[in-house]
Amino acid sequence: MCKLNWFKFSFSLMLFFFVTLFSGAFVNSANAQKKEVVIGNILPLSGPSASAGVEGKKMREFIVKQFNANGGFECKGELNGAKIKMIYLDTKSNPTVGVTDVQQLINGDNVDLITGAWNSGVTYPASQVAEMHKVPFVVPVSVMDRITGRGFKYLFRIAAKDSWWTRDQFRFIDYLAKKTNKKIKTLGLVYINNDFGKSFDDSWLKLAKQHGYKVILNESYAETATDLTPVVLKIKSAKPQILLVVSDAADAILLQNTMANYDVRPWAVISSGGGQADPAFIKNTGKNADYLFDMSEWAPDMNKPGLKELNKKFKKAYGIDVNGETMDAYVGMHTIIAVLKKTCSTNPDKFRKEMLRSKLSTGPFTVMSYPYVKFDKDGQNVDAGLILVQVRKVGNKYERVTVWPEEDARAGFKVVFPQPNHY
Amino acid sequence: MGSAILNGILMGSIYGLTAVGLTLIFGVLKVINFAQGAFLMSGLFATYWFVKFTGTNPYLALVVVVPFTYFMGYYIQKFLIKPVFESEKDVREPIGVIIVTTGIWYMLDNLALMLFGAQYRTINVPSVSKAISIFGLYAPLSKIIGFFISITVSGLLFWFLKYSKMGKAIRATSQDREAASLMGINQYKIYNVTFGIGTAICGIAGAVLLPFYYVYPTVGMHLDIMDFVIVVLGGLGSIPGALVGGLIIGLIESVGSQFIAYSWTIEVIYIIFLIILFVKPSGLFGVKGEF
Amino acid sequence: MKFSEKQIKLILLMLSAIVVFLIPVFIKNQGYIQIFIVVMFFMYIATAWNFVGGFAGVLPLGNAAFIAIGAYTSTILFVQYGISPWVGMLAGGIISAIIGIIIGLPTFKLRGAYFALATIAFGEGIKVLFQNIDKIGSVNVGGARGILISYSGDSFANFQWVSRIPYYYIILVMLIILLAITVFLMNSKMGYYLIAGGEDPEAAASLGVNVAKYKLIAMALSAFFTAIAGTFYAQWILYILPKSVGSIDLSFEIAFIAIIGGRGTIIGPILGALLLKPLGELTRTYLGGALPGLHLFILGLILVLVMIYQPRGIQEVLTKIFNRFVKKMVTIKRS
Amino acid sequence: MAILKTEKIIKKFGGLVAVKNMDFEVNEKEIVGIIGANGAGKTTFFNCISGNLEPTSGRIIFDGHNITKYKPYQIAKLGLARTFQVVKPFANKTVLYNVTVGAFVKTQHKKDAIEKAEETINFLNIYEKKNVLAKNLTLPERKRLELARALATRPKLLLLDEVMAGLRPDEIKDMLKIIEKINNHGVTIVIIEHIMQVIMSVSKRIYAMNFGEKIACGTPEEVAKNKNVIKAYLGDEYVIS
Repeated sequence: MCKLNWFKFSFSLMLFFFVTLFSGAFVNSANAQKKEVVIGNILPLSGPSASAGVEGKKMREFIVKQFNANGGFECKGELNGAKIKMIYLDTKSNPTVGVTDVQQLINGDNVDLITGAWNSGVTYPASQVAEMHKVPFVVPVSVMDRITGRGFKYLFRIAAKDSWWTRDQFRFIDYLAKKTNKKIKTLGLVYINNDFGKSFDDSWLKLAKQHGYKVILNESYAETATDLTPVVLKIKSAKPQILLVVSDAADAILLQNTMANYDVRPWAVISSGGGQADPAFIKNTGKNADYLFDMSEWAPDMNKPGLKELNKKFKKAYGIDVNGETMDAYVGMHTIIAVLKKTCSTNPDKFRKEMLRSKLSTGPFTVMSYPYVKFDKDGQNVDAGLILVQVRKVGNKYERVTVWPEEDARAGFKVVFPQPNHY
Repeated sequence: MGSAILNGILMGSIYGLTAVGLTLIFGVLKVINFAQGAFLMSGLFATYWFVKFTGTNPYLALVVVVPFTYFMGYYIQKFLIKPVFESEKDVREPIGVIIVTTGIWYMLDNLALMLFGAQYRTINVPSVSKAISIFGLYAPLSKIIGFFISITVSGLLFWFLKYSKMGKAIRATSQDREAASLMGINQYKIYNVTFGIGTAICGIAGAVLLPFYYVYPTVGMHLDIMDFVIVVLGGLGSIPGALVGGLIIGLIESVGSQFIAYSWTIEVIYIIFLIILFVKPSGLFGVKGEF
Repeated sequence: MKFSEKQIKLILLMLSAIVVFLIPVFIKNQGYIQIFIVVMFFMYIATAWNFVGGFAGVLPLGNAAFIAIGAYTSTILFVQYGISPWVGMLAGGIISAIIGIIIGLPTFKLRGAYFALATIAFGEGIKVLFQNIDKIGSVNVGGARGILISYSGDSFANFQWVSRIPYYYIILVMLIILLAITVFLMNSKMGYYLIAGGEDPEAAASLGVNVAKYKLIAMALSAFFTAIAGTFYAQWILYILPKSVGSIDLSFEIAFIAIIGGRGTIIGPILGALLLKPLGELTRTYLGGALPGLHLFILGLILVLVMIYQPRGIQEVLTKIFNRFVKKMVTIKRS
Repeated sequence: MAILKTEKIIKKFGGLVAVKNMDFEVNEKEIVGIIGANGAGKTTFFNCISGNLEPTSGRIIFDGHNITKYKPYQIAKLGLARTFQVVKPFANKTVLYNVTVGAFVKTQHKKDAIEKAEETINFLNIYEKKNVLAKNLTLPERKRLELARALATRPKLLLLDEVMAGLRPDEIKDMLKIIEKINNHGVTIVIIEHIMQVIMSVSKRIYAMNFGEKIACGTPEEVAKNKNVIKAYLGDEYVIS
């Protein structure tokens, strides 16, 4: 079998060549038209975060369809009359695939802009590739601190970074203590042991010191954990007053249900918008999630003009309500479109200049939880605000009810703290 | 602490049950079934849909789930595994079969993904999910039921192998294929049945797990690796070994994590696994041809 | 002019070598170049896997651990101490080879299935270790967050470029070197002994083959070359994460590519990567959103079918067709 | 002069004693047979000599080396080759490849090894099968391949474990010729058989074993007449006293 293998090798290289030519011809045919802005989207369309990616994709399609139907760009410059073409690639929540996708989008499909990638762990390396090629990369979701602040010129993040999330979580804890006159002393931290969980835990530990709380439990669990009872038992014996949690999808459900089954009820549980924000969470926990606080960038019950209208149209087209995921995609796409309208060019430097100059607050931007989108030099949206929702029974269903900041709270609802029957 | 020990025992027995099917198949076919997790996933989904459609208790689902997973295993062995098994009869290290079962695992997992989507599903059975107090220790009723089902099923299997005609034929085949076929036992029929029983046990484990667990297409993967650890620990081919192995793993996970971070317990389990493999690869209960 | 079979094969080899070396000159689209790199990367790691999984006749399912060790060694050395990844590559390879020997000593005593399980536990153990360790003293390992290598301009010493073409040539050269080493070894005493030990250890020992020693050498070589691929990966993606470089999925994929291609043959891993990677890329790109999981389903199906109908991999059929083709060329030239 | 000598070899498996106090001696260039019923401990004894099993106690001296605790490959390198009762070819490799593996003991170079292997194949009259995969050979061919592989190591002593089992009479005749031919080239041979007639015709001396013990030894004629041997082979009633 080992003889003459060089010859087999040569044969295979030939095959390799043909296969590539074939696939090359395949891909090429898809990208012939001109006079359009090509936007590459990298999203988790399969794998563990697939549901978030798929929902985001729907909103993007919704916006672009409408935009192109209305005639595309109307402006003075090279983009006048141009339409938007979207290319979606699946990252499978895998950084390697994400990087390969960006390579493919930039070098293969010649995209003008990239947006995505939902998972921080994918956005982090993928945005570097875009930066190397000077292709603007707009990040609607990924929260990991380290994504910005690397001196990148073409990276813009709309989402709040995780240090802001944790900052606001601690502000909220301070607020709870002040508001209810309860003395909060002890904290428990439970996080999923991955890039997302770890960065939250790091900043919680710092903030707890600053705010004068005592961390009496700091526990991580593996992404592959099959039984979270040991963690719950640890919470039960440590009895922290406030439990801060960061979870992915399945583990959020498991943790919440196990806590309820063992009657582990701290004064409050505050989660960080991971798995707890997934619509599947409330569906699968229901009553067990009662009184849980979750941090969020947006909630459907906020009193914003135009939101009902948007929801009606979107639901008609795709059969689902607007939610946090789709809202992030919404703001992301509208930011891109608004800035491109102003530059009327796909030149990345012009795009950056305009991004930094703009303060977007009118039209489609009135439905966000914060008043405007504006970027600092690092490409970070400076005032991306956050809200807290509490899971509450409304009618006979459990819903996420906005409770903080007070001015955004749903009419008739106030924070319940500490939760009833706490230990 | 007491509750942690109790939880370790309960979870351990259920882990043990998922491993019993694996160890049975190994004992008879001398094949490590990498698709075990996928069969467990099938059992979970079958239970889930049964409960969704009939609105009844998950334990009632056993009536449907057991035959379903049994025949699934039976025919997968008959049509997909047997051809490779036959061609590898004389090979000293039959690896092809392992690879086929891995292929089956990929197929089943992704078939479920295409059919049901990636979302997580749970069933809510309040009557059994609440933790109850036994002598001051807490455990949910669902896990206690799971414990008893695990012990009962393993006991029944043990009895079946020891005393029933089919069971005796299975044991004869596991001890000496050639001799058994000389005695007029159709060894491939035995393999099909054994495989079917092994997967049916996965189905039972699915019904036991679902009340306090969730299901999604790749849910079997983590339990798969856990099962490998358990069966090797207990001794491949040994049914009591699988149960004891399960208990040990359950206790390490549950009690160990009261002393070290939970994310480290899995590392401890891998290290113990490797030590067992290197020091006593036959495991705690591994005796040739014994169950 | 008349050509013998051997000459025709030689000419084909030269032609294809020229083609492969000229691809980046003709194909300007770096997206395709990226796909070529992916394919060659997998050809390379599957070939390295083949030392143990193919020739030594066992089934290692934890090779991603060596990729992780290689990637982490060079990346930590580069990011924290400024040592060139080229040096780190060598260091990672050596560390990996040593770990390979340490893990090989007890595992090679195990029989087929046990060996596979031990390697899975080893692979997962390494991954969990990297996930759980943040720091060793002052060395920042990154834990579950991973390590990003920041881009600081094109540089050979720093092993980083914006263009994909340097990566293309690097992995091509790596692949050719590894294949040359494989061919050389398989035609030497080492190769004969390794294969004999893999086919039947007892018979081999009776012929004077120190089976354990040759398996360990194979393990060390496999670990060394796999770790080198780890460094390449780190510099190519510029971000490493325990989940991406050490995952069990990667370990399985490496094994499947070699097995479907034909384990224990030199051409097997090459053909396997050539078939599976473009297939995977195409289904992911064109069907990924519509039917997630389809490409993995197809992979599973191919695996089952190959094991049933072509247990020695697709290389057997393809080699036959190729030989027939060459024979035909000979007769055409003669007539 | 004795090329192989064993002293009080005992091999126990748990409580079972498979080989009991075997004293055994082979002189250079001799052909020595070991006979005994199935389960008499012949193969276990062989395995002790070839290093596949470590004896529980006793000593084995081969060509001046104490090889009692040597590994099989070390013993093979010293010039003691063996065949297996159940043949163990490298099934997916050609005959030439199989034999070349054996030939590598004495050389580092592929060219030399292949040359030697071809010589050996030729010597055993299977040259025309050179490029056939071992798994496609018939049983007699496989037995010959097994022999060729062992012979390619250029051994001083060859242990043959039932090389004639399963062969037809004419094939046995051929095999016997080959064994004599090998012996004529100066290779000492120890041969296990349970068919007495076969072994009688080639062996100069014969050891008879029963239940792990040596029950007789001497020339074929002496052994054939030995009471213990007849008893072991035919049962008590055939012993004429």
